[in-house]
Amino acid sequence: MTIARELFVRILAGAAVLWAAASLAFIVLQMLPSDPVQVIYGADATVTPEMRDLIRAEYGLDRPIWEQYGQFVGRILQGDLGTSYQQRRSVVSIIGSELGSTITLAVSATIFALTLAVFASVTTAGRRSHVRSLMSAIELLSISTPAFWIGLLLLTFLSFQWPIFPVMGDNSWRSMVLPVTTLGLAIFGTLSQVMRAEMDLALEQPFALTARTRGLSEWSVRWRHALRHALIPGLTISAEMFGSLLAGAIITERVFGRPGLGRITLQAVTNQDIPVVVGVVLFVAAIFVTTNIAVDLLYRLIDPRLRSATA
Amino acid sequence: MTDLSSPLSPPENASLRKLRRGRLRPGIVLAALVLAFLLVCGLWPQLVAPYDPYGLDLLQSLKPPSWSHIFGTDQLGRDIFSRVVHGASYSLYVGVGATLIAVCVGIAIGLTSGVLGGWVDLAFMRVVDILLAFPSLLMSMAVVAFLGTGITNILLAIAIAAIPGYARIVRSQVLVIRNSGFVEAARVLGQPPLRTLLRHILPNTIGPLVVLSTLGIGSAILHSASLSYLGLGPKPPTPEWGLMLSEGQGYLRAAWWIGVFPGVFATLAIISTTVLGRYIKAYSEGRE
Amino acid sequence: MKNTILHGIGLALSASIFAISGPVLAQGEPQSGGTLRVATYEPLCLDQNEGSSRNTQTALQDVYDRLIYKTQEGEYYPWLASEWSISEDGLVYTFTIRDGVLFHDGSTLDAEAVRLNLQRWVDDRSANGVPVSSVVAQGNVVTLTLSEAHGPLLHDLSEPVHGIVAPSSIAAFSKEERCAGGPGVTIGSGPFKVIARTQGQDLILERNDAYAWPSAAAQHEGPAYLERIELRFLTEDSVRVGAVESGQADIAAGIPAISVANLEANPNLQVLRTQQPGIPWSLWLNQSHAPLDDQRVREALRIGVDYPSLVNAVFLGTATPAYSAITPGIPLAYDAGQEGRWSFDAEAAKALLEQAGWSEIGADGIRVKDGKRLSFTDLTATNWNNQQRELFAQGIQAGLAAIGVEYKREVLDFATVDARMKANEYDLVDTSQASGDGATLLFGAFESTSLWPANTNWGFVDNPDLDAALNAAVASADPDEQGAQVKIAQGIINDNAYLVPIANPQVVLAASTKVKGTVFSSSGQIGTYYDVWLEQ
Amino acid sequence: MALLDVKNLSIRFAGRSAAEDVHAVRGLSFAVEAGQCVAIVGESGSGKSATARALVGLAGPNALVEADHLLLGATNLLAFGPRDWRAVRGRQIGFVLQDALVSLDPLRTIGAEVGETLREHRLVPRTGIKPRVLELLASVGIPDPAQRHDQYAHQLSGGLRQRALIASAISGEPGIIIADEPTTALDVIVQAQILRLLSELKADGRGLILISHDLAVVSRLADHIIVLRHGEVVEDGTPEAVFQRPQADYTKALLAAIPSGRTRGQSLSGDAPRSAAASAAKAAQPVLVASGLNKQFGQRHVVNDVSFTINKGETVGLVGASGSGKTTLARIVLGLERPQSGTITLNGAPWSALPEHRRRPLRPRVQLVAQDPLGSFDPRHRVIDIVGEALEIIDFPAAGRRAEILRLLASVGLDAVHLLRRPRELSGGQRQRVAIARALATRPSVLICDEPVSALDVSTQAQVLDLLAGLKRDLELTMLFVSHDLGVIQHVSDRVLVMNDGRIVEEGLPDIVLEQPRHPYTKALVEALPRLPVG
Repeated sequence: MTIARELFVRILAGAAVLWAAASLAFIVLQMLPSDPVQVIYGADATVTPEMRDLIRAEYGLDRPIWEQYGQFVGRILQGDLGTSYQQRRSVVSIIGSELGSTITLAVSATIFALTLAVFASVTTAGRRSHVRSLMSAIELLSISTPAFWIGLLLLTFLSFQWPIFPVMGDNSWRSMVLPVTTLGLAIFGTLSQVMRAEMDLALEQPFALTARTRGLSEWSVRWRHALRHALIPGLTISAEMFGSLLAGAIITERVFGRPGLGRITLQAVTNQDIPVVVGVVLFVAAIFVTTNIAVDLLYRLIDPRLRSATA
Repeated sequence: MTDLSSPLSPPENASLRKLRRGRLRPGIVLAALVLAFLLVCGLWPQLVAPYDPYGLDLLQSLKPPSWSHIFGTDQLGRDIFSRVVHGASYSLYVGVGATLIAVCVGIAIGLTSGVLGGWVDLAFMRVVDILLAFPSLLMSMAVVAFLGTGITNILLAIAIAAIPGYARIVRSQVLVIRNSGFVEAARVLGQPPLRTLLRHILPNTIGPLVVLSTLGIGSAILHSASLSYLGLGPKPPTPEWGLMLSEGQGYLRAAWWIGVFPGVFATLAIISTTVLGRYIKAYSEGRE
Repeated sequence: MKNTILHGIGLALSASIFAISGPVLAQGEPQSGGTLRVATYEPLCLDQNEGSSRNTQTALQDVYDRLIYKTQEGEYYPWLASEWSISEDGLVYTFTIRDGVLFHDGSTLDAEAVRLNLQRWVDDRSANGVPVSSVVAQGNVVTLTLSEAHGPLLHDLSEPVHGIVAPSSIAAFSKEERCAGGPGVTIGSGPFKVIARTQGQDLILERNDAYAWPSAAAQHEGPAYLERIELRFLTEDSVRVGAVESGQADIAAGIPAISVANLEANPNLQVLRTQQPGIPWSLWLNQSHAPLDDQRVREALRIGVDYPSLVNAVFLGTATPAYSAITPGIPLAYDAGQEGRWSFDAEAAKALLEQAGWSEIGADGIRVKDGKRLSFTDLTATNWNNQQRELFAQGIQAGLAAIGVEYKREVLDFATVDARMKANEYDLVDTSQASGDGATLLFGAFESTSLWPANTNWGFVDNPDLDAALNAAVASADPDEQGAQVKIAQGIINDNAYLVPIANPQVVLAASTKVKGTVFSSSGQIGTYYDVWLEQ
Repeated sequence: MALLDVKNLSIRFAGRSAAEDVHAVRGLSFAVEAGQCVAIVGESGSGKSATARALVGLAGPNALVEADHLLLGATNLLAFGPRDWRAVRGRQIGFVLQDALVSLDPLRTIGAEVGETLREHRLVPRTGIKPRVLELLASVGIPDPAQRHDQYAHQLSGGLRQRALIASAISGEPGIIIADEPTTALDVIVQAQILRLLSELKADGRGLILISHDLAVVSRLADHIIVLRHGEVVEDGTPEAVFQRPQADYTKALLAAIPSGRTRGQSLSGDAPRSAAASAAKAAQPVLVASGLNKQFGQRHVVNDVSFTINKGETVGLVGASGSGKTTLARIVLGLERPQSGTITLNGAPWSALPEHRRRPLRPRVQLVAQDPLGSFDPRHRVIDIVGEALEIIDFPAAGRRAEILRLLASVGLDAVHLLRRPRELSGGQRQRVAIARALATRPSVLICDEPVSALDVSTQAQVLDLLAGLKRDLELTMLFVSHDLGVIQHVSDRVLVMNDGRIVEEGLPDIVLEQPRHPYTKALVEALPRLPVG
């Protein structure tokens, strides 16, 4: 199979996943108990029956369910995710306006976690030292401590008690430090453990011994040989976790009071703003599918064995 | 084909592993003790808790930790220690319950898929792929949005979000076992497939999964705390850790003990299950 | 005491920075310049006529000017209307519009612009129930004619919701665009103009240097002192508190009770607080069905819980026990005579319940009558709730459980609350209502024609005496007469136990001590920033 | 002066206490001269690999290396720090490991791997690296070096990979090459080529240290042989001395344990006295008859028109290089793969043509002893369960099962103490014995042995081969014995099938086929086979 053909198949499969996800979301959200009309009309409003009918017609809520479903899928195909009941803006524009902040956060957190994990695994793989024990302890803590709890502690101490990193004010990198750390730590532990295990394995492989017998320094063996092996699972995990980072942003954004996709998601879930929930769900699923395809392609760059296997 | 192990510098490797295991030991004992304590708290909270977790005592409002209230009191004068102790049962309930459901359903799906193969496998794994496309927290939130908030709904939400992962693991394990030398050996002996399934495939699939699920309990507790924190869990005055932390968030500077102790307990519970789960995993793999 | 060495270094640093920036001016002399950073809630919509909420109004009060200004004490001052008059029968209001007022885009604010705004209010919002029959602009005079007398009209017009939006903006942009707002879209005539808005994050205002038409109540003339205002939207209480404590914000709104003591002890901070005018935080009792159709049960709820002790424990001095349907924040309408009309008496409450037939006690300790448990469902909306109320409700739950009553509070999104109310599936509602106008509030909450789905009479109250008092109050333009009628209404409400008032809330803000010249608005929110200045 | 002079080397791996210390090597002395080869031979655990690593300072962080002296030329290696060692590795001592698939970094190109020494030690300017690497690749006999330069290890054949690895080892022009099992993973023919390449290196004046488990391999190259056992030197001398006049019993046993045509009918392990029973004399009674078998995987014709017969009481050896199709053929015989055409009959009745549910009741008649006994046991089962399961399938009465299991275990040289052991708790030889016991439990008509001794040390291999020979004699076993090892095949077989590229290229009595091969492939195979210079 050529790469192009496989890519095509993957995209097709991804599209199927998204279609199924959309249908699932539609079904689930159809079964929700609250009255969309009141959600649409918002908090302090009094809705007369005439207004209600008008709104139902405007949002297509008066039509049979299959027609609604058809419309729903049709609109998604045109890149239209509907209109928020609450904000009365198009879901696409809401996601668009909130996306930047969350993506910046998630990407920074991924880079942060990946960098830290690379550092941790390169320095501690195959060795037993206090640094390794310390790293293991940090990993264990990062895996076992709820992200909001880490965030609260960081916020309380590093922003409020000792105002080192502001959480509001200028939109500089400094206000990003704590949220990125919080979100990044949530995946750092797993990432680091997997990468180090892989690196431990790579360092025990004969090729590492061969490299050493060529007079390579320990550092070169780690950076030039073992790290590439560790990066393969590292990338898989990062890709898998990128989606969960978008979800993790819900918590981080809430703790730090940041705007973003997570904030509107939580808001939409609590207010049952159905189009937004569906939009976010589809969007995140789409991100997941895309990152997976991207990582598959990236593998080929890193792992020549896969390259020629399908060539 | 011979002597494959020689270039792997076995002496270094083996001793390193031994050393690692040696270092883990006091940690494991500690983890087991913590879990045992939490188990007692979860099953018989009234044995441990000195006060009623819901009992108001407005005269004892906002007392810092002291001998009479070792974790202090909250604004309504409720004993934080007693609340934290009672909170263990919710975390255990969700952690064990959600994992149990997820593992059982995961086994059913993964086994059916792996054993039957063909279009059943294809259909099941497509569905699992779709479900895996959603981050588990988001999926749990969507489920909670549908079922409503509350501890049991959180349990279900976490279970549902965890099922696809387990199903995938079971399926791949089944495939590995099915292609293993000993299943082939059974086939060569003329063993009927159903007996092979029950005698070899099932036990060898479930074993590792049970081990893995101990780790799952920790992450289920973590998830339930997160959902509670987001306000999707049980309602106040339920002494659920995530909820207590969420309520205590505003007190972190004025009355730190209200939020800190539930947080510490949640972290302890998760760490302990993780440490113990890993140990059991290492142990079972070492003995295999 | 909690301040560490590090904190001290931070202060020393900032002090030195300020020392460089200029010679220290004499205390008390307002200084121009500086940026005010406010940690607050996000407004829904930047056109307050389209999407109104307290947050919206607070954020926009300095962007849009109003016809008249009402102080927290209840006095009216000229603003865009240099003078006004009310006809004898209270049906015709005439406003003379001030000359030389310019919108931010340079267009003129004239009588026609005011008429357009008022007409928009009548058309789009049905004038919020005010019986307006016509709005006419002639020369520099705007005339508003009513079909029947409506006393609270002046108050209404003084509210931020009646800020005048530039007709050019209304003509050029859709509802949605004006709601999203931003520079060039959000156009008023106020002392500050919008220069940036990031939804979910912030709203940046900049001084309008052309400003020369403050209200007569203002402390100075000409442009505002502050150069810039940054409103940062932080939803978590603790984050707002932390922001102002650590100097990341100059003012933080919505300070939770627990933080007040710490903030007050901080020498760099001041706590700004005021009584919130309006209806106290209360339980609305739905008497349309059993068991709250029985006054004895309603009274039992009122005395069965030690509300005052809970108020002290939970609100820690940021609220006082309430005994009336109006808070002391509206001095003219508050009936202080209601104070202490009842006191906590669990035994008496039990006795009342037993008289009402709830004598049997079930296995779970909850009273039972005819096989039904004595259980109440309390509804509240997410946006009505806060940390203290959440906690207080747990106290109510414990207190009521002690007299054999089950209490379940459900915090739901507004839409669900609304649906439940329409279906009449609730026993209690808990919330407070903020406004400087007691008559309109009580009319909405207790007048018999204000029943659902038309309005907010959640208790299904239908009492002719109460209706009479409320109608008289609303019709009167005389503040004293209005106040007297509202007091009568408060008495009737307590006589019949239509409401269980719990706490008179305070509005609490924290600010850096450098922030000077703050005022509160007539609705108890932080007022205009026009006179606010930063000590440098 | 010797290139490398080792005097009284000892290597110890520190345990948690002195009592737990592992002495990998004790009192090892030798010297390597230019153009000479020292061979260190031993079974697994003998300390030979630890020695090799210690000579380049890579024995590991918890290894204690001590010696009277350890001289590289005039330099004292014992005084070296990490930086000094790095200067030595690659430049003065080159290192070649077994199986280049894992010894070359799979993620880097051949060029990058071979050029690494040059780059690390800055031996040639950056721009000169590629031409030099191409030169090196050509010098080790890799055709089309320019193309290979940009390929990855997995894209090369085993022989080419090993050559590339050698190119990498000699790139720094070291005076000494240490080759640790350099041919172990290779087929006989490729092995011979690599040994020739190594001897060329020796001829160029380099000193060679060859580490191997295989005395025969070593015999071609070594000028000096050291036999290690449990870290102790048991034999030390010239090849002639070691092979002709071995001093130590261990060496003698080791030599005797090597199977070949000469050893047929004799005991390899020296445990049991052997009768020279000639089973071939009996009248041929066909048990398993294969005719016209074909199997294709995609384009590859893995089994191509194969026919053969196995007679009762006969051991048929199937020999071939890896990839020759012998394993697939064994699987077809076992009924695990279905041939695309052709049939197999068992005792005259159809076998391969049967549908699975009809074949299943007959399966106990055809049993397997696999190469990897560990993988063929359920890790959760104990020996009693493993053997018991086979008895259960043939409905052996439950009451007598335990006794029968004990009897079977006794017949393979195990006893009751092994009953409750799990596979992991057994040694390699014991596992293979259990596998044989299980296979025999159903009293099969044919036993398929698929590389049953390939994973074992020479002495264990000898024991298992002796066991099979004994069982064959006692039970009149009929066997298809699959192996890549000509010596083993020649030792066990009554008749030999030589397989190459899916076809049986030669068939006949072992002595005739393997001593006077007619087919070119067989000829090449036999020529390449390293032989002991024993009389």
